[in-house]
Amino acid sequence: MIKETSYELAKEIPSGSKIAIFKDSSVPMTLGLNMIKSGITDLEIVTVPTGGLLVDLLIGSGCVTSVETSGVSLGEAGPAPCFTEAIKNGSITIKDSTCPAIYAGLQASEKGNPFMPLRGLLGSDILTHRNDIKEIDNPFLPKEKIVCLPTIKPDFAIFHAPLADRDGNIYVGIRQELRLLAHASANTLVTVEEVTNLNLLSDPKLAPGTIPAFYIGGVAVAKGGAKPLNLPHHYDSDFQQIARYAKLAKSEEGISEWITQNLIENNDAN
Amino acid sequence: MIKETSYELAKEIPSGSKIAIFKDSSVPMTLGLNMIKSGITDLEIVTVPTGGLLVDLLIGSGCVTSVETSGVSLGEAGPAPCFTEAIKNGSITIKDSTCPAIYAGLQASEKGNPFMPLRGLLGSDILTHRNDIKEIDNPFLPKEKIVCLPTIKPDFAIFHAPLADRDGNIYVGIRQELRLLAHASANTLVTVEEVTNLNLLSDPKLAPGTIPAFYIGGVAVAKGGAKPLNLPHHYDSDFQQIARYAKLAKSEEGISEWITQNLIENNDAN
Amino acid sequence: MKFNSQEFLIHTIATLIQPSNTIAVGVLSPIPGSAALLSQQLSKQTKKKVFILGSSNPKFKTNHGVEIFDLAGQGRIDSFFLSGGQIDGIANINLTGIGPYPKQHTRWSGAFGSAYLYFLIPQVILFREKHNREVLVESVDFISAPGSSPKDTYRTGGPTHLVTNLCVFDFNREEKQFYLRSIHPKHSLEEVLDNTGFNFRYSPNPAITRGPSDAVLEILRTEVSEEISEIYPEFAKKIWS
Amino acid sequence: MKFNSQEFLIHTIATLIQPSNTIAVGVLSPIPGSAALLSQQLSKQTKKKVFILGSSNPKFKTNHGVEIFDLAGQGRIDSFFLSGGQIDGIANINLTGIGPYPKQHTRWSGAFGSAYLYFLIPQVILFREKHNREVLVESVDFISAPGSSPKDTYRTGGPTHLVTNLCVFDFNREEKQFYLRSIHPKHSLEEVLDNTGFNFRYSPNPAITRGPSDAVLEILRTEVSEEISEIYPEFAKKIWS
Repeated sequence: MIKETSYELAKEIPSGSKIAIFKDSSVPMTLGLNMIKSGITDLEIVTVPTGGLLVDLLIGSGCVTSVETSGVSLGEAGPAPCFTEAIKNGSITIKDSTCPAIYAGLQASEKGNPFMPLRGLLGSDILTHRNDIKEIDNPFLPKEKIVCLPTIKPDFAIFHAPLADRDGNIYVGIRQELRLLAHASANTLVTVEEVTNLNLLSDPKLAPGTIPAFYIGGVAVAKGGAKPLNLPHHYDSDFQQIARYAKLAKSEEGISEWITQNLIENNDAN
Repeated sequence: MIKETSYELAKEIPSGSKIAIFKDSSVPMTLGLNMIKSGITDLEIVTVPTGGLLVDLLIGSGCVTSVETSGVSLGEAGPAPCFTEAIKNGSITIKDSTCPAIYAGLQASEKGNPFMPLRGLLGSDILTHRNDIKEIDNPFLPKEKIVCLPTIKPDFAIFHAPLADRDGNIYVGIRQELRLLAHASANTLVTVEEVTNLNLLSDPKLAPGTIPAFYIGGVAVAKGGAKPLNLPHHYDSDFQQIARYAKLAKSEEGISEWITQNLIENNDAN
Repeated sequence: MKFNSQEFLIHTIATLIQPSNTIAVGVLSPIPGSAALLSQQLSKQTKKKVFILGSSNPKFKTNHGVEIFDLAGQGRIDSFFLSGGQIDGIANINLTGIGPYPKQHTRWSGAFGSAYLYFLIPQVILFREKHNREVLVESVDFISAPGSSPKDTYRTGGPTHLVTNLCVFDFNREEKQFYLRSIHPKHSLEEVLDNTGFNFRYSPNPAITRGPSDAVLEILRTEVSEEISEIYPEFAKKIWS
Repeated sequence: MKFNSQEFLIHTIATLIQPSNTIAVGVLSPIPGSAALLSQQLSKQTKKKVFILGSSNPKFKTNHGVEIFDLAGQGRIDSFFLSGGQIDGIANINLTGIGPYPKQHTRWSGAFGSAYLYFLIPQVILFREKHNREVLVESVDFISAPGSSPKDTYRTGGPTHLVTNLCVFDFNREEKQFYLRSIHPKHSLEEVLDNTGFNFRYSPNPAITRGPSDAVLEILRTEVSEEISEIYPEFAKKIWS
């Protein structure tokens, strides 16, 4: 269950996998950098529900064939350069969505349901371009059209969390979205700041914020594993480093430079 | 927000309300006894997903017109006498269901969805007798019939929890189902063992198990408010008392005797 | 070593679920619960997972009441147990009651999760200690959950066995029929035939259900009984004290 | 007292949402966020609730990323804010991009929650500081979220106002048309007409948007600026230091 390094964990993910990445505060940057190092390709990314630095980096490194997303940006550091460029030149397939539709697709998977109905979306051009979303008559109000979203079942959910125990239980605290990711995905790989000897489920105060090991396929320690993004109560985002990425990511050499530097820094921390 | 007594809280609920009651460990017995004392009638009960002592007691006290449930029993103490009798003599309307269907109806309400699809149920006589459940063609696999459950939106969720704070935030720990009840219901009334001066949402260890006051319409302290049922980490079920109920509940006088005794005991504890 | 009838049934069920990796147990099911825990103890190296509804031990508990149903929907549960006030020859079960619905003259508690889990868990073992013609009927009065479904119904699960105080049946899903697998020691084919209200297939010389070995009994009476007494204290007291 | 343009816009928006009890604010929206907090401070006795996406302060945060959408679906949110790379005369918004889809020559981040929240929150205020003909167009190139819907669409929400650096529009949902409500001080009707790519209704002598009183500025610069500097530190620094 507990791997020696993030690189070992990264190698568990085959090329071509469908990967769910949560939007913030739990972004597995070290794991992502090691996925790039492992030479992974053809990833289908689902952003939950939006994406940022890691998604852009994976696109810029040529690891991605499609992105299902409600939006990708670098937040205060501006547009996501590789995402934007990849759409312009058609090198990735974009499946535009809206936040609750991505959650609904994952919730359908969590329930083992073939679809989930959702209000909204009707009359939007998102719907026009998504042939995989169906419109049906609301069976309880036949004149109302309602959208049905297909199940989203990722092969892997990947995220970074503060703490795991030896059994592979993962403490996520108030980030209950990560529980949804683990339930909805076939497998879940997690990096953590540290591993504790106590059992997280046995402590009544920690249990409500803990995802049981049953859902977890592998864990590795990655100190600072979300850097340069933030991990609440541990470290803040490094705006300078993200802004630097935004600049460098405009060229292939720039991305390589940024990856090399951050891969060394993040792996060296462990 | 914080009421003086459980009786005051009970009076917030009008006759004819649709009430959601969770199956165990958080059953608001003191509140329920005070609802009976207040003379409430015509309740529509939704058991989440099954029911026990409190549901049987409300039926036996003539407060209930209908029950939507996956099952009502007194657990190890045997069948629920008033529930069984009320079905036999037709004094309540029974809406038989199955556990995940009740959860699905509440989850539809939580999302503001008009319905929720669910596998299973087809070919069951439950479906035969529930005209409010629809069968549709799975829009993603047209030859498959799939059941759509109507939204269940209770007027009130009621439960007992270990702790509230002055703002009305409620600590429920691992009982995350209670969060669903609060989200799905128009209003939520809660009794608690005690009220703390610290803010439950401000403590990162308690926040993951806390329901924000935003969803809560009223709180009252009721020490031992789940007795004779259990509240984990506080007190165990009193099997003798439940077995005594099972015996007494066979007559109207018996129920009155049991209610009077428990109402006094539970209210006196506060 | 000698063993009592509960220990015998626990071992019988544990044998049937031995290949499963994830086993869920419903409320108030001490014998299936003990069987699941025994099966876990007997294959420690493969790390079986057991969920027991109603347990407050975090080892066996889910985080949310809906989680066990979601897990079944996700295909993550291999084995489960159901019972019935009535069980019929095509494995329909009745947990609801007898007589014209809804004012049934005999009313049980209700379907619980059966109308969902019976469809989605690959191995559902029907278990009812009381083997007689009132329980094992030709045709149930109310189908709380059907034993089989038409081809166009999404169904990844269903009945595989029926275990009673007299015998073990296999259920053949293609033929929609029970086959007598084995008769418990000290009982006879005649007794089974006399007490079963539905038709089933059998050989004239049926196998005898094997009892637990001394090694298994040892594990049952130490590790398993300790775990069980936390979850079902009354049951554990009755059997092992 | 003097005030800067951000303070003016914060006050303008706060005035529009004053009747609301529950206000949600999207990510990276410091001016609407400040307006929501100001509105909360101005009606302390009514206990307004403000949700700010992306805030880590439990006071403003939801428990789960999906919760804000569920809250909207439940009808528990009164007011919300949206923007657009393009906004057109029938209040359609484009957050996606310009040019033939999918290989758009101008690509923005994406629709975020707009294609849902625009349908379900009763008061959605469109806010875009940059008022010109590139932003306020006759017809958007891509409808990320439509400003109105046919009668048979379930829609409990939609646009009520559009606030820019020049003026405030009301949106009339029946007529599907913007009405000029007021022009900000130092700006003219001519300027608004010149810079707006869609037709709208107006009176020849439009009202002038009222600025914040000294009392309001005081609250804005003390209580609100303190709360805002926790959530949007860069913004607070820029405006109030």
